[in-house]
Amino acid sequence: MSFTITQDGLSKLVNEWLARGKRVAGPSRVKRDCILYVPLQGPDQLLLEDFIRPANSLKEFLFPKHERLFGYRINGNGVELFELEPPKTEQLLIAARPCDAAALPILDQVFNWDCADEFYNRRRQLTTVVTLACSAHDDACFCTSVGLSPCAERGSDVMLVKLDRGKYEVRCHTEKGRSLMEGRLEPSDQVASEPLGPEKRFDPAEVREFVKHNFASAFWQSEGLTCLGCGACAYTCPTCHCFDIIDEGNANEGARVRNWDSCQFSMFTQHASGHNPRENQPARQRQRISHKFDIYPEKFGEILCTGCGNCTRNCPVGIGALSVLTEIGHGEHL
Amino acid sequence: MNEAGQFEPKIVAYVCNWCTYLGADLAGTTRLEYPPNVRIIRLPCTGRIDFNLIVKAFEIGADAVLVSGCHPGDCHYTAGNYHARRRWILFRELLEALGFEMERIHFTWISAAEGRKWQQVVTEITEQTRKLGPYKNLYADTGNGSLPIPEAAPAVDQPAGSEGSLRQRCHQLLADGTVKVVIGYGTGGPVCVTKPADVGRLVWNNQCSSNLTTYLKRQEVRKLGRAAIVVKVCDERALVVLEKESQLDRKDLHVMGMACNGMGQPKCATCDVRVPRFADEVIGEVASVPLAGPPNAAPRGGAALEVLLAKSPAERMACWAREFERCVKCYACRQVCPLCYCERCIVEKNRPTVIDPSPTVKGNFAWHITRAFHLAGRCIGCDECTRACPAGIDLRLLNLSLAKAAEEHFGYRAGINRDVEPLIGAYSLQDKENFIR
Amino acid sequence: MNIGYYPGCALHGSSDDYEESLRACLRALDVQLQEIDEWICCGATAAHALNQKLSTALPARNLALAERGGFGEMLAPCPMCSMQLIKAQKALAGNEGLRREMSGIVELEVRGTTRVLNLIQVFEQVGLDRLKAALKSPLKSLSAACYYGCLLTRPPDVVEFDDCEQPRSMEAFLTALGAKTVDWSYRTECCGGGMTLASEETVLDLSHKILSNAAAHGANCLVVACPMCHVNLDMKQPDIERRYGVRHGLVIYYLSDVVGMALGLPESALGINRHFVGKA
Amino acid sequence: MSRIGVFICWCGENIARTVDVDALAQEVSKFPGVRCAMNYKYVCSDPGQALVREKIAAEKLDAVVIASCSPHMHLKTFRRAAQLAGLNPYKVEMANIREHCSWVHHDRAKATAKAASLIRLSVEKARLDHELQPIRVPVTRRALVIGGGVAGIQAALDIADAGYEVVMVEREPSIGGKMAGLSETFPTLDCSQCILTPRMVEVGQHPRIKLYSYSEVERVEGYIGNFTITIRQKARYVDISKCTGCGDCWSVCPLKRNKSEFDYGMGVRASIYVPFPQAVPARPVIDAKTCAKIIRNGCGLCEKKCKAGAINFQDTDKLVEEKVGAVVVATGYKLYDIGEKQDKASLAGYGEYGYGQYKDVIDSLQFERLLSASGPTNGVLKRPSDGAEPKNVVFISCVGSRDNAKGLPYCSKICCMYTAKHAMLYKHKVHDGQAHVFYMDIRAGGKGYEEFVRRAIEQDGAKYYRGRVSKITQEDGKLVVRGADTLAGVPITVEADLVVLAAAMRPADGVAELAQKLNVGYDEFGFLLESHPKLRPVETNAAGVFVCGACQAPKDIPESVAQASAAASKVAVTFAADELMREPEIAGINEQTCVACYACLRACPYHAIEQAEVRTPRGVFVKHTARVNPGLCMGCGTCVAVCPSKSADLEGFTEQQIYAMVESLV
Repeated sequence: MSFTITQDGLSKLVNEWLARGKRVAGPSRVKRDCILYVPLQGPDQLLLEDFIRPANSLKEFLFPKHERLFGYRINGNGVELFELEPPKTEQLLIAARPCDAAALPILDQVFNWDCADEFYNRRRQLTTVVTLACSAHDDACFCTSVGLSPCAERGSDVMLVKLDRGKYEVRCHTEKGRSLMEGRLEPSDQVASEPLGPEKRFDPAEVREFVKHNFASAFWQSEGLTCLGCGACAYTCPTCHCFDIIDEGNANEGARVRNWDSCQFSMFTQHASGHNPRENQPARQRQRISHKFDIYPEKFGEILCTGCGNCTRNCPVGIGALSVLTEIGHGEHL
Repeated sequence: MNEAGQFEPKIVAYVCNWCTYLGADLAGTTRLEYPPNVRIIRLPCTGRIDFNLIVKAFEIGADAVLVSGCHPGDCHYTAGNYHARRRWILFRELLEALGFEMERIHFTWISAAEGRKWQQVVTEITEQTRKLGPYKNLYADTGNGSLPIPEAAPAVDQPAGSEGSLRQRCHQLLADGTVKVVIGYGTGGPVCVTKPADVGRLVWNNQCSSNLTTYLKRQEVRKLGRAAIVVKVCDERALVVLEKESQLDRKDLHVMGMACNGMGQPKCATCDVRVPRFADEVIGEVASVPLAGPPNAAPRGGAALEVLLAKSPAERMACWAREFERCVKCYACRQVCPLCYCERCIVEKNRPTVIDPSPTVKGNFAWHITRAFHLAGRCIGCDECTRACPAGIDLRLLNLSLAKAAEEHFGYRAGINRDVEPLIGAYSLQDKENFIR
Repeated sequence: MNIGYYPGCALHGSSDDYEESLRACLRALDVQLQEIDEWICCGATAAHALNQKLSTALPARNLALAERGGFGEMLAPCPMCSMQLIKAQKALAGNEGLRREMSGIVELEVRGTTRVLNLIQVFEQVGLDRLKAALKSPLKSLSAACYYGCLLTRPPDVVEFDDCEQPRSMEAFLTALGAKTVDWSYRTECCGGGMTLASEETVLDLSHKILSNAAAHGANCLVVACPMCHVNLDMKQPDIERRYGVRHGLVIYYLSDVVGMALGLPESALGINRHFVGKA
Repeated sequence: MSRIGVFICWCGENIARTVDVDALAQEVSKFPGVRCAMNYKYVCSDPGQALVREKIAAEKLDAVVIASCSPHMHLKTFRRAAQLAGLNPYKVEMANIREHCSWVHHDRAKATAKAASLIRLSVEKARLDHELQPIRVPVTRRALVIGGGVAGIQAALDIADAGYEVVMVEREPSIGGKMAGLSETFPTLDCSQCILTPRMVEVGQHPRIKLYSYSEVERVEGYIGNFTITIRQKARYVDISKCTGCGDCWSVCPLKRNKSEFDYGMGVRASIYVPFPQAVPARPVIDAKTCAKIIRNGCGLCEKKCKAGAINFQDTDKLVEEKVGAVVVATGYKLYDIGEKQDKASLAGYGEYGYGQYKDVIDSLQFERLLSASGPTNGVLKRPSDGAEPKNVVFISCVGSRDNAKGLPYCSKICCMYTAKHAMLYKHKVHDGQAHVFYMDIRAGGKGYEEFVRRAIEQDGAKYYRGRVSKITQEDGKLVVRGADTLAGVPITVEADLVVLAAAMRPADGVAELAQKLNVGYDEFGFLLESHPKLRPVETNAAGVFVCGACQAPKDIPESVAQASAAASKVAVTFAADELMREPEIAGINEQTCVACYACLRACPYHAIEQAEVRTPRGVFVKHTARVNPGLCMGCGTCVAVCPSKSADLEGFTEQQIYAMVESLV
């Protein structure tokens, strides 16, 4: 015994939300060869099947790439600061991948551990996440290696699991999820079979052990050699959350803003003196892996990776975390 | 808006100190009245006025921009205006491709004796802009925007045996110490091979579309010592540009030219160079499979650029606004580009902030305009920027619009001729100026 | 080699010896001349004196015919014809509006793509090397004054051929074929041209000066590449003798005559026997 | 925050009539960074300036904005005023609210609003003004003069007499130039050599002039005040320090039939020769192209004969370096090649005149040699073909000059005068001869010039025909010159014994290459470009490089000499102080961020940017970089515009200032 919803039911849900002026975001084909999570104009833009996952992640709906924190006005010889209104639009993230949803509890910790980020938390409260369990995976996927699976529940309010084409089993995990789905479900005899995930590729504990003790290893030199230092991996990663804060404005007024940043950029750790503690790309690569599998777990008790594989797929030179991690796992570094 | 609610255009004028500024002085001395909408920014010479300033003027809400300097031959600094003219010729083409309203961008030569011309120009521009109304469409997605998608060439197999010969030669080069590292293609991505035993990691197949010359700018790779680099002919053009710009000494490099039958990319559809011409050695022979494109086809954008340019300016602007909306400023486009080799990119400069670093539509336009124009007369059309973009932004069309302009106006193709001076930084008295009043 | 051929009125009339000569000579050199179908008058002096449009339309029609025949190049042995044709061809090639207008007038599409050559240029295409290779009887006895006349090199910006005032291209051929050439002053002077009928005195005076200067510089013959020059210098020699009391007795050869002779063709095949002044 | 004082000028009624200066001062005082704002009737007046000075002191102002007229009018005035008050003069900005506002707008409200906006721009700029110090460049007080013709001689002597050392470089074996080969000079008919030779000797003997004859400028490095010149001393095969000039060598040389360059082929010389008897230095040179010893190791008679042992057949070119602070270019002219062969595609010859074909068709410099008492014929007029005395001579002027068809549209300026001189001198030598002159116009502007031409016509009976010559033919030993007399409307034929062609003047060979070394511009004909045709006629755009004589444009001897003295005085001005002061508003490169693509170097109109290296204090190479030479930069900012990383910037108009100004317009 289960509850199901059809594609039409989902479309109706999307239409209703949009009609009420709320935001709905989900996977959509923005052009040939490019599928992204984007705000939807209508249910027909929603893409549910026949692809692995979007090239970006869900984080931009909670932690946008650009956010104004407060405003300022130059007034004579003084400066006047003013608060900005917090977000207030409810949003539905639909057909999200479990590996994206699993990143949200991680981000919750990051934006609340020392001070509570008002804008983030407000958005989080206004957000309902409907995931769609993965029915396919590719060579870049490795959720099973980091303790997740194609139908991992973490971060989902509701999870959809495919039954037939256009029909989904609905599993509500939270109250938010249940109220969203209320009156939309049909009981059914069908129960979806658990989809198969990718084979396990490495053990995070081994990786952690390795990075702890091999800070100066030549392994990093050879691994990082072909990295070009762009931010494609970090910016499409569901869990990477570094940001930069600057003031942006004209001669009369402006705002303090927060923009995404990436530890792969050469300027990321550049000191005003000109000294750069991570002075080359291998050091920056090492930092990314260390942070995800050692430094972050040290502080928060869990790894900073959901195995989505976006870093591999989006890397212009085919590096990504996975190849590094599997090499560590295989002991190729020794 | 004025008190009566009537629209008052804001016009920013960048003028040179020696001709147009004095021309405006003369208009004052002779009491020639004109509308008070123009704000003059005095600069020493039109040679100083770069395109970022024009972009910035629109960003701060100018409804029209006027750029004016000395007539040809009159430049106080002998040639600043010629350099400026050449840049404007190209920049206008980029703005056209982006869908700027060109009737808001004016170029004039006004001498110190032409007070009346200054009066006329300012009056006319003010009235014209008043009729156009505020520049609402700047960076606006007014709907209907979708960029044309270029067609790729059919994939063709690479010459048989090339891979083996490549590995063999690289083994030799590494073993006899000719080079310390081979920068080549591997399975899944580029590899740097430093030991003869590892040459098996090198591959040559029809997945080798990326341009490895970008590694020549990487300090980490440079430190390894003298390099052999695997290039296709189209990539080789980047080496020509880099050499012209003093970024490499060909003596320090061993160039392995690969005979290439095409990689099935859009760029391969218009490829007219297939066999390396100045590589140190060539591996493989090109099959006699005819090219998808015509022989000697210029690097025109093909159908996609034509389709884009056939749209209305508002539609073009909408297309790009929609594309740039997705840009997250990960700078993959910059990092993969073999010709973006600045150690500190202009976008990282913050005194002053020429380009807003924020990934807003404004900041993204400023970035992509700058990136494209910095490649004017330099881009060799490897399309790596487009391939690398995780947001699927088709940057190639901007590059192509400039490549087309360079060829049409100056008969110039980047990286084709080792003896020709770079396009920017040179000028000709014959550069056309039919757009300059 | 296969090129178009525009004889013009002279080569089918008073100067058919020129046609005979150049056809024989070029045949020997493997150059096939294909006469343009339905060619008409080039307009000569008369057309441009009367009507600008007519002076373009007449050659335009001929150019259109040549284009219809698919000829990229066309020989016009008479310098007046070639000059008129080149002038029209250049005007047409550079002016879309004119092309449209002329195509209407001549009732045939004309684009101005056919290149018009004079006889010397055809020999240049054959090339000195090939001529030397085909040389059978070197022209040792000739001491030639090469005479270009007024039109072959003029107007220089129209015909763009050789140095306008001191041409040397014919000398190059003659030297290669074993003849001596003289350095003289009247290479590009006027022979009187079309004044033969209107003012014979002028023609006699000018031709006499040319012949005298050639003789004074040691020439025993003149070589020309223009039918009109040939008529004045050859046919008028008895009249000159009557008027000035000087018997020049200089043989006037067409360029094709001397080339043909060097190739071993008999004088009769070249029409030399039909000249008025024979060998002294 | 800055402490900027804004002074709004009424300019009497000029500004105050249209702009509400009180309201303006009120508004301006609220601008960020403005410490005080006030208005005054005439800020440029003494009390106005006193007010500015007083406020600078009282309010501790760190920058000043004067809202008044155009900076072209009074910026210097106010900078001086600020300096008097102890404020760096480069911390003064002006807002042009008169020419650009009150004079061109009538609506008081709109004009006042615009004035506020213009002042805001200037305040933004002033906030970011740097304190600048004028650039001081040390000066080597020594000059290089290139070319030892009459202009170079004059310039060298003037500079040397002013007390500075001079290095003179002359390409030929002797100085003297074209003038040394002339017979007499117009309009006085004094003997050219009589007036020039003493000046040549003076150069040769002047204690402050170092003469490099038979030498050329190989390389030029540096900038105003600090040039390093590499000079190529061509192999002379004669050690002039040993040579006494006795003449034994050239009298013994068996090869005496070489065409003399000095006589333009009208005379002959030996293979070891002094170009002309009065040469300076009066030392021979061996012509390596004809000398039997050098060509095939034969002869060697001169070496045997030379008592001083000065002959050295192993001589080679030598490079020497000289440091100078200024350069005078006086490379002079050559005549246009009249024949068919031209050295430039844009030029065409005159086949119809038979120059090069008929021996008796010569150019004007050749005729000068035939007239000259020290010439190959010792001043007896004999025509080249057979040595006969020509009884009819035709002179044709404007051969090349003013002829668009030949590619030289300009007037050569001296031909009318020397042709009249030629006609006159000819008549003085051949009393029963007749001179015929074909001319287009007679241009005889100058003191005594018109009278001179009239004398040629009226006293010496030269026949002047206004018309061109169409053809020269040779018949019966005569040159038949056919032309037109357009005043009479008839064709003319003259049977001449000699034809003299007044060929156009062109810059000497190699001037373009020299100009490139010196970074001096030149026009399409190769004449060097002066900085400004009226106000800076001897300066060039390369600071410290001056021009004089016919290398700049066709000119006659008096003009060349006057210009040479002008150039010399400019050199003296340059040398007047120990250091040169240059405006500090020039470009600079951030060497930290420069990636050495050298786009700036290629674009710089002044070649002021050079390739340089960054090294650690211990000398370890770090990177390549572009670097601005402050001695050459003129501050146009073209480098900034082409710099992709904006590592270049321009003082006085910095990137930060420009963007701050634009952003204030929001």
